[in-house]
This record gives sequence, structure tokens and C-alpha cells, in this order.
Amino acid sequence: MITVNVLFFARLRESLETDRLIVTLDDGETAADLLTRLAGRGSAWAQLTEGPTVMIAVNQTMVRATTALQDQDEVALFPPVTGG
Amino acid sequence: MITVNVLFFARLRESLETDRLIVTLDDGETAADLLTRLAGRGSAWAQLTEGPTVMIAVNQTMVRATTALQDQDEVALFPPVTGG
Amino acid sequence: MTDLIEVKEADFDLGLEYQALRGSADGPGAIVTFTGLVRDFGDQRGVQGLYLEHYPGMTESVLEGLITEARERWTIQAARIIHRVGRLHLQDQIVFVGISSSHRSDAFAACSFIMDALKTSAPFWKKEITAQGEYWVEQKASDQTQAEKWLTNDSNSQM
Amino acid sequence: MTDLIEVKEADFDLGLEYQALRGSADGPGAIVTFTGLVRDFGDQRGVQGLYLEHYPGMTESVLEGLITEARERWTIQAARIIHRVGRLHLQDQIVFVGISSSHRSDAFAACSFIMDALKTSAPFWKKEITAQGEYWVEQKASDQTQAEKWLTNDSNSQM
Repeated sequence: MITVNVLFFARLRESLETDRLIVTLDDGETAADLLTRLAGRGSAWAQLTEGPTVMIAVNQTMVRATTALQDQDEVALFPPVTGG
Repeated sequence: MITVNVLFFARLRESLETDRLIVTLDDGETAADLLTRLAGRGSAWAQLTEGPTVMIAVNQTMVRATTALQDQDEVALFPPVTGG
Repeated sequence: MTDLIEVKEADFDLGLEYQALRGSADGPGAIVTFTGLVRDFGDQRGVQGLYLEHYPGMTESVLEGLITEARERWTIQAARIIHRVGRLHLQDQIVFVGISSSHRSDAFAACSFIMDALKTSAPFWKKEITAQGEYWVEQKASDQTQAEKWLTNDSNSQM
Repeated sequence: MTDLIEVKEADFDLGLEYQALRGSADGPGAIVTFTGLVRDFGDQRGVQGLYLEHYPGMTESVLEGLITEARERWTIQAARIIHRVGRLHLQDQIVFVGISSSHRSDAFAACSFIMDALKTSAPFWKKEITAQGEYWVEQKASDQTQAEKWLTNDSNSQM
């Protein structure tokens, strides 16, 4: 079992009404697995697998959904960035 | 017969020790003909046909040496530009 | 190097940023600056202002990475990046990127590369505030295209 | 339009030029500035300063033509070009080109186009002053190459 610290930003943070969440996963689960678990909460959470693109950063670096997560990882989920 | 007002700039102005000259040409003579006539003065003037590139502007617009000159034209002769 | 990365609510003074670039070691031959400002037409019509959110920590490290990549690709003396966050009003300054270099083509390339890459990789999000409500801005396909061109072309063909 | 073309001995203030661009009608979304400065290594080593000569009248009309061409190729709001002449010292400002636009890619492209074209078509000549003497600067092949690329490529491939 591993524990990851999940952060939400911008439109995701607002529509999920959550800015931070601690999630327990099985060893070897990926970022995609995390999204599926969270989507299973239903209602607004379903957008994590069915809605527009979700960007994933692990320990502040952008990663693909296939990336395996480690214990204590900081996993940030957010819409495509729009700064500048 | 036509009369043109010839201006010299930068290295040309210094080496010819001339910044302005009025030259009389035959009707239909080109900028190249003007350079040949001036080069015929000998010594430093020979650089106008034998030396490094000479740029030609007629009435403040860059032209090719084949351009025919008109009476009262302002003809400027100068080295490649180096501003900026 | 006198590089600078700042993410802050406070405004910045382009004149002071330029003087800092001008004073960088060796005396640069070329300085290129980019400034982005709040416009009244974005995704929505009648934009009155913006709210800018970011991901503290990751933002700074992405921007540092962009300066590192710019240094690997071009000869630059110093780079300064400032990005504002929080509530901004119409015509406020949003972002500044300034580059000093011995060569103008390197300064232009590095400055436009950093802006293009920042738009698609730095974790900032803009919300447009209008009389009708607040709307998160969607990323533009053109921003993705602009950023991708730096992946496929060599540096000389850029400028 | 609030375009400006100035050829003068006096120095200029980048901060003021930027404010003029920022205040242009409609509120631009993007401002790109280029500034060229006197360096201590040009054609010669140990450059102490420059003397800049120009062809009054033709200079201004060439610069106006460059702004016109930039407007035909890109969407820009205002363009400001300042070029100094006469005696300049190490690290003095020589030239300023500032562009405001709704789009950053247009501002970058127009600014770098004007600088590249100015280098090969505006009648300015530089003389480098060193302890050993004064030497007219030779035009660089790279300046010719930079300028020619705007003739052969379409505008989109530039930025």
C-alpha cells in the first residue's frame, strides 16, 4: 500500500470543490489508476476520466498517465495551462 | 545633357575627400556610366569600379547600376550599410 | 549570471528590468523584451479583468528549466522572467520575459521560445472576469502549435 | 497609429517608449522591444566607442518603408524605431525597435524583421574607435543572410 498526496488546480479544483486529498493505492498503481479510482466517486468526479484533458504532474514534473506512483508522491491534477 | 548631384558617404566620403559633386552626363547614361566617369579621375577614384561594392541610391531609393539617370537626380554612392 | 524568476501579485517596472539586463556582465549587444498585457477580448467578450492561479513550486522549477533549455540552445547572457498572479485588471501587465545576448538572433529566439514554452508548460491558469460571470480560459490550439515548432525545428530556422 | 521614427544624437528612454506602446489604441496584448548597445568587441578588439553617420532623408524614408512592409505582413498596432547617430560610447544604446500587437507571434516577427532589414537597407554607417585608430565597420555576411530569409520564407515559418 502507498499513500499519495493529490492536489487540484483551477477549473478542477473549483468543480470538485477540493484542493487537496490523501489517497491510498495498491503498490504499482499508475496515475491512470488513480484517476479511475477518483472518477469512481461519481458525479463531478467522473470528469477525471470522461471530461476534457486532465494534465498530471508527479512531484512537480509533468508525466504521462502510465507513470507508476510511489509512496508519498505529490500528484497534481489540472486542466491544460493558460498562463502568459 | 543632364546634370546630377552626387553624394558620398562614410568610407567613400573620407577616402575621396568629397561629400558632394555636380556631374554632367549625356542623356541616357546610367549609374554605372557615372561610376566609370568618376573612376576615370584616377587614384582614389578608381575604387568606384575596382574596389569593394559600391551601393547606389537615386533620389533616396536603392537602385541597380543599370538604372538610367535623369536630369537633377540626387545620386548617393556609399559602402554597404552597417547600422543597427 | 543575473537570471531572475519571480511569480508574484505585485506589478513590475519594465524600465528597471531592462536596466538590470543592460548591466549584466560583459555588456550585452542586444536586449529583447516581451510583455503580455490583459486585453478586453479573450475567450469572452467584455473582459473586465483576470484571475491568475498557479502551482507554487512547480511554476518556478518549470521556468528555471526553460531558462536552462534556452541556454543550451542559444548564447544568452541573462534571462529574467516575471509572471503575475491573483487579480489583474484591463491593460495590467501579466508577464515579462527579457533576454540579453551578444547576438540579436539569439536574444529574439530565446525570448520567443521561453514565451511559447511557458504558455503550454508552466502551471498558470487564467480566469476571465466579465459582467456575465467568470470563465476559465481554454488552452488554444495555436499555443500548442507555437510550442511544438521548437521541438521539430533547429534553432537557426527559427529566426 | 502612434508610430514613431526618430534619428537623433540624443539618448532614449526604453521605459518611456514602452509606455507609449502600451498606451496605443485598443490596449495591445503583446509588446516586443529590441535594443542594440555598443559592445567592446566588433570588427576590432578594444573598441572604445563608435561614430555613426547616416543619410538624412533617405534614412527616415527607408524606416517608414520597413514599418509599412511589416504592417502588410503582420497584424501590428504601433511601431517605434529610434536610431542614434554621432559619437557613442561603450554600452550606449544605439537602436530601439518596439512593436505592439494583439498577438505575440506578430510582435516578435515584426520586431525581428525590422531589425534584420534595417541592418542591410537603412543608410547608417558605423566607425569603430579604438586606441589604435578609427575603422569603418564592414557589413557582415550573416546580416545579409538574416535579411534575405524574410524574402524567401512566409511569415508563419518565421516564428
